[in-house]
Amino acid sequence: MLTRVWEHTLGEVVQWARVNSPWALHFNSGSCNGCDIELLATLTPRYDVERLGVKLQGSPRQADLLVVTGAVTRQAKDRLLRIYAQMPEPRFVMALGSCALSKGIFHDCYNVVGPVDVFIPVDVYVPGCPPRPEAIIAGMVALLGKLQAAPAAEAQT
Amino acid sequence: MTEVLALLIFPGGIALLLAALLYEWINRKLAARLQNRVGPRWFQPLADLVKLLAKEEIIPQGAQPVLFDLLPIVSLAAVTTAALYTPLFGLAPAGSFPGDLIVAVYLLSVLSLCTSLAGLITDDRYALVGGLRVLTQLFSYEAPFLLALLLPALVAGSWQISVIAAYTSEHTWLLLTQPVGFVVAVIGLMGKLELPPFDAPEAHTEIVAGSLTEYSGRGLALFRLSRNVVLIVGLTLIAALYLGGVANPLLFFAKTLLLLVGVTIAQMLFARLRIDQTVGLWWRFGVLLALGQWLLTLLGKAVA
Amino acid sequence: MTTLEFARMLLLRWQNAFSTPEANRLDVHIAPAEVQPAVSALLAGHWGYLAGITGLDGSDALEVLYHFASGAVIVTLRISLPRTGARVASICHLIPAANVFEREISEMLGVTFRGAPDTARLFLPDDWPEGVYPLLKDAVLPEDPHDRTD
Amino acid sequence: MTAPTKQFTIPIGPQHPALKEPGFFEFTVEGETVVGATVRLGYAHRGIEKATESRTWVQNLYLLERICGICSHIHALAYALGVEKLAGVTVPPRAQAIRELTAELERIHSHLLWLGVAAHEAGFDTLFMYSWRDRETVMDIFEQFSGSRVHHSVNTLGGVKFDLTPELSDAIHQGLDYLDERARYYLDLVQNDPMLSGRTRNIGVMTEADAARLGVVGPTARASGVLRDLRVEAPYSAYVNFPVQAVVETAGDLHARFVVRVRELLESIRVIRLLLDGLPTGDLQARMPRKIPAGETISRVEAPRGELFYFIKSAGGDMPERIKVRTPTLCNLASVLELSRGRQLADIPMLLVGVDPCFSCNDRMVTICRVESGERVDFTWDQLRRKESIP
Repeated sequence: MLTRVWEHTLGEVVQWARVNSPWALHFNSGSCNGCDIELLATLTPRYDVERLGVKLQGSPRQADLLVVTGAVTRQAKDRLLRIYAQMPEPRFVMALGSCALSKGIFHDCYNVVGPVDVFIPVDVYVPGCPPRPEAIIAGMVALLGKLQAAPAAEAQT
Repeated sequence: MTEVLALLIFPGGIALLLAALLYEWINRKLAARLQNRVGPRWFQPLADLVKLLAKEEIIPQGAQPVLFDLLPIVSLAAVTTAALYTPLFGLAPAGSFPGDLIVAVYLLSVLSLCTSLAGLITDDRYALVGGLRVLTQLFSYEAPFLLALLLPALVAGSWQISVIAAYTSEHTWLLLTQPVGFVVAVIGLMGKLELPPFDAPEAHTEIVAGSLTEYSGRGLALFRLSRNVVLIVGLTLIAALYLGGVANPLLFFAKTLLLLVGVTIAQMLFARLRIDQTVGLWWRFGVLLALGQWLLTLLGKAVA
Repeated sequence: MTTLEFARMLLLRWQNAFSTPEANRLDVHIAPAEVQPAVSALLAGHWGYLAGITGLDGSDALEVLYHFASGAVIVTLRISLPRTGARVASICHLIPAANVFEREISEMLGVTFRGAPDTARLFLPDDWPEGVYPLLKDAVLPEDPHDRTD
Repeated sequence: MTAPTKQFTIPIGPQHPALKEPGFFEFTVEGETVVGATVRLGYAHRGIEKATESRTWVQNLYLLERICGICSHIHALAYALGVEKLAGVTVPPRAQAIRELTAELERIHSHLLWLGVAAHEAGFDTLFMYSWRDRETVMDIFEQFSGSRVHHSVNTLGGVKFDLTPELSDAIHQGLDYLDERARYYLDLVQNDPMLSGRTRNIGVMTEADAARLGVVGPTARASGVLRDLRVEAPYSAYVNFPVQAVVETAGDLHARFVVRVRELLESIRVIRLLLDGLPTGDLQARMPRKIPAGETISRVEAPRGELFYFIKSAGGDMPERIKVRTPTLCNLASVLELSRGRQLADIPMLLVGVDPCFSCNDRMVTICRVESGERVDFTWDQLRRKESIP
């Protein structure tokens, strides 16, 4: 009984921490820069995602959230998979911008092999060309809301 | 019983760790405000810590698994031990013996050594460069930092922190009589904590996360926590030695906060120094300044 | 003497035909074998810098265009090459920066640059099929294995 | 770690904090000193040049805008100018002036963005935050003007889509007043801040002769005393009536590249003010044919990073026969590899960022250039010097 209460409480605490401290890693898999600069803009004074605990990390090992911008090019595909593999569990993926969602305007280009979600599982999609910083923040909040709604036991795995 | 409580809960142990998180928050929040941002919420460091503790820990190929796990623990243990000898929150230190100042200062360096080793035992090239940079930096700031902290000992005529603190609270603030020593000590602390402009060992844009590049979960959490403990211990030491002792806990707390504010502002003002510039700065100016202050103090003692 | 006239004078020896498609432009048709001497002549006259090299797939031949710019004036050296097995001398030893442009053309159109210091695969992905040159009009490009448009 | 030689290689990219975009660099270092450098682009290679051949002239405008999210207007402008030249269409003066105005606003946005990124590379996050905060002023203007912060789509073939209303003009004036003050502050800062100067002065020095020979363009060339600015040398669009003055510095180091870009902010602000006050009246668009007459043209404009070169060929149909894009970064990138040898590792991101590389722009054309002391040599300083000895 006591252990169950303890486990439950621990799960809740861990989940709370996870929701409040998503560290992000940015990977450009073949984007035009538009999404990248808007993502960077969310860190700057007007939008400041540090309010939500979001920090841009340099190392995949220390990130919880992988933000992928751009349609995936042939050359970037392996890198994307490798970076995803390097991230410790639990990990989440955000596909940012029309190209990452559906290849966008580059749908018929010969060196573009697909949107992000055919290679790695995507947790949240943010459409736009490019999405406004507000939209990116809304995407992050949606992801965190999803995490919060998940049962505590699941968050622990 | 009370001694165990003092070690585990207050003022050591849990209270120390919580205070460490509080100081990190103040540092980050103030930095954000100075950059025109809103900054993190008050519980941010705690959330970061708990999240990291619960995260998967990947031991990379090529790393020494035992050392990889052990280093963060050793560094946290060392710096919390150092905290025992310092008058945390203005209260009497839990342990005290003649010469504890030197022991405390060297225990603080264990963090740098462990961080460096953590980089050197992995195969990661960023971590290797980071580890080397930590060591290089350690050798550059350590001597002047030590000299600056030993100055008050010279003045007070004792190597025991509590004795020096008692001396400084009865005399004029050493900040006024030994300003150079104070400045060197504060800047040395910034070097120890790898705060900008001395953050070359973990420069994101060059070597990702420096020697900690391969650490993901628990190890990273413990290293971050150790660094915060060093911050609090360092501030406490400087406040006790240079800012008029530990007479009143509340006033003392205010003094360390003031120091923290000063450190944060300094860290916002500067661009990162290259590692060779850091070394040059310390050996060309830091050491000379500290030695100069030593000579002056010795002369003053001889005359008086 | 204007910049344009000076360039005309420098290249007089190598040209097969001059044409001026637009104001401030001079197109110089030369034989493929004379690329190196013509470029040397421009360099010797300290005339402008290499602004880029364009490869074109005409219906019956490939064309390589070396664009030199000096202020508003552009001089283009044009050579014509067969569509298969095209070969031309590299100008990398004269202008090292040309390497970048030459590699683009050799990968995109299949032109071989003789004497180029490095001919390894450049910008197409590592797993790109051999012998497929995407900018040829009749190139058969690899399918996207993940196409979901249907 | 226990390599037999003292050298080992630091890869930077394609995912690396110093690069917000993918590119792959390998620097060989001895201790902290760089002895060799290679680059591999192509991670953002999408194949746009091929894609232009299966899109109509108008559709291509939107595709080419998305070559780069930072200089989207200037790509569209270069393309539109070229197609208009082929079609023999004269763009009304008001549209030309609005094009210049947008291009200069984009230059301000791009240079402020660059200033922030460069400061971030130097570990000076406060400046990064400040300059990006001020950049939002320009983004607001763009949004009010075109409805989009990044891909403005101001251009159309034959003119522009959006008119400049008096309210907008006032808003721009207001924004410029603020930016003017900030730009002066930044100029003072990059010139006088001792710590920043310590990271920029005498770093990556490129002499005037080197710059001219390596064919570098844009602010990188102008910081080395080479006046290479198409707005001055070959004025296009409205630059004939509203001329800019070229900003040239002679030191050729990273510091000069900072100063050139910040001074260009002030110059852009000056020209935009003149444009706002003297905006010609008239139509916004000229009629364009659906099919463009056969022919070839070269269109060159001055992008924020330097000369942008478009070669456009039409076969007379409703789609282009060939569009070739040569971006400024390509011209400048080789210089980074040249200059990185013998430098400190810590200077490399600064050097890279000094030319403001844009890999998305480069994506159609990709390169590997190696500059190494060892055997894998592409071209070295020595070879470059030999070129100089050619009479």
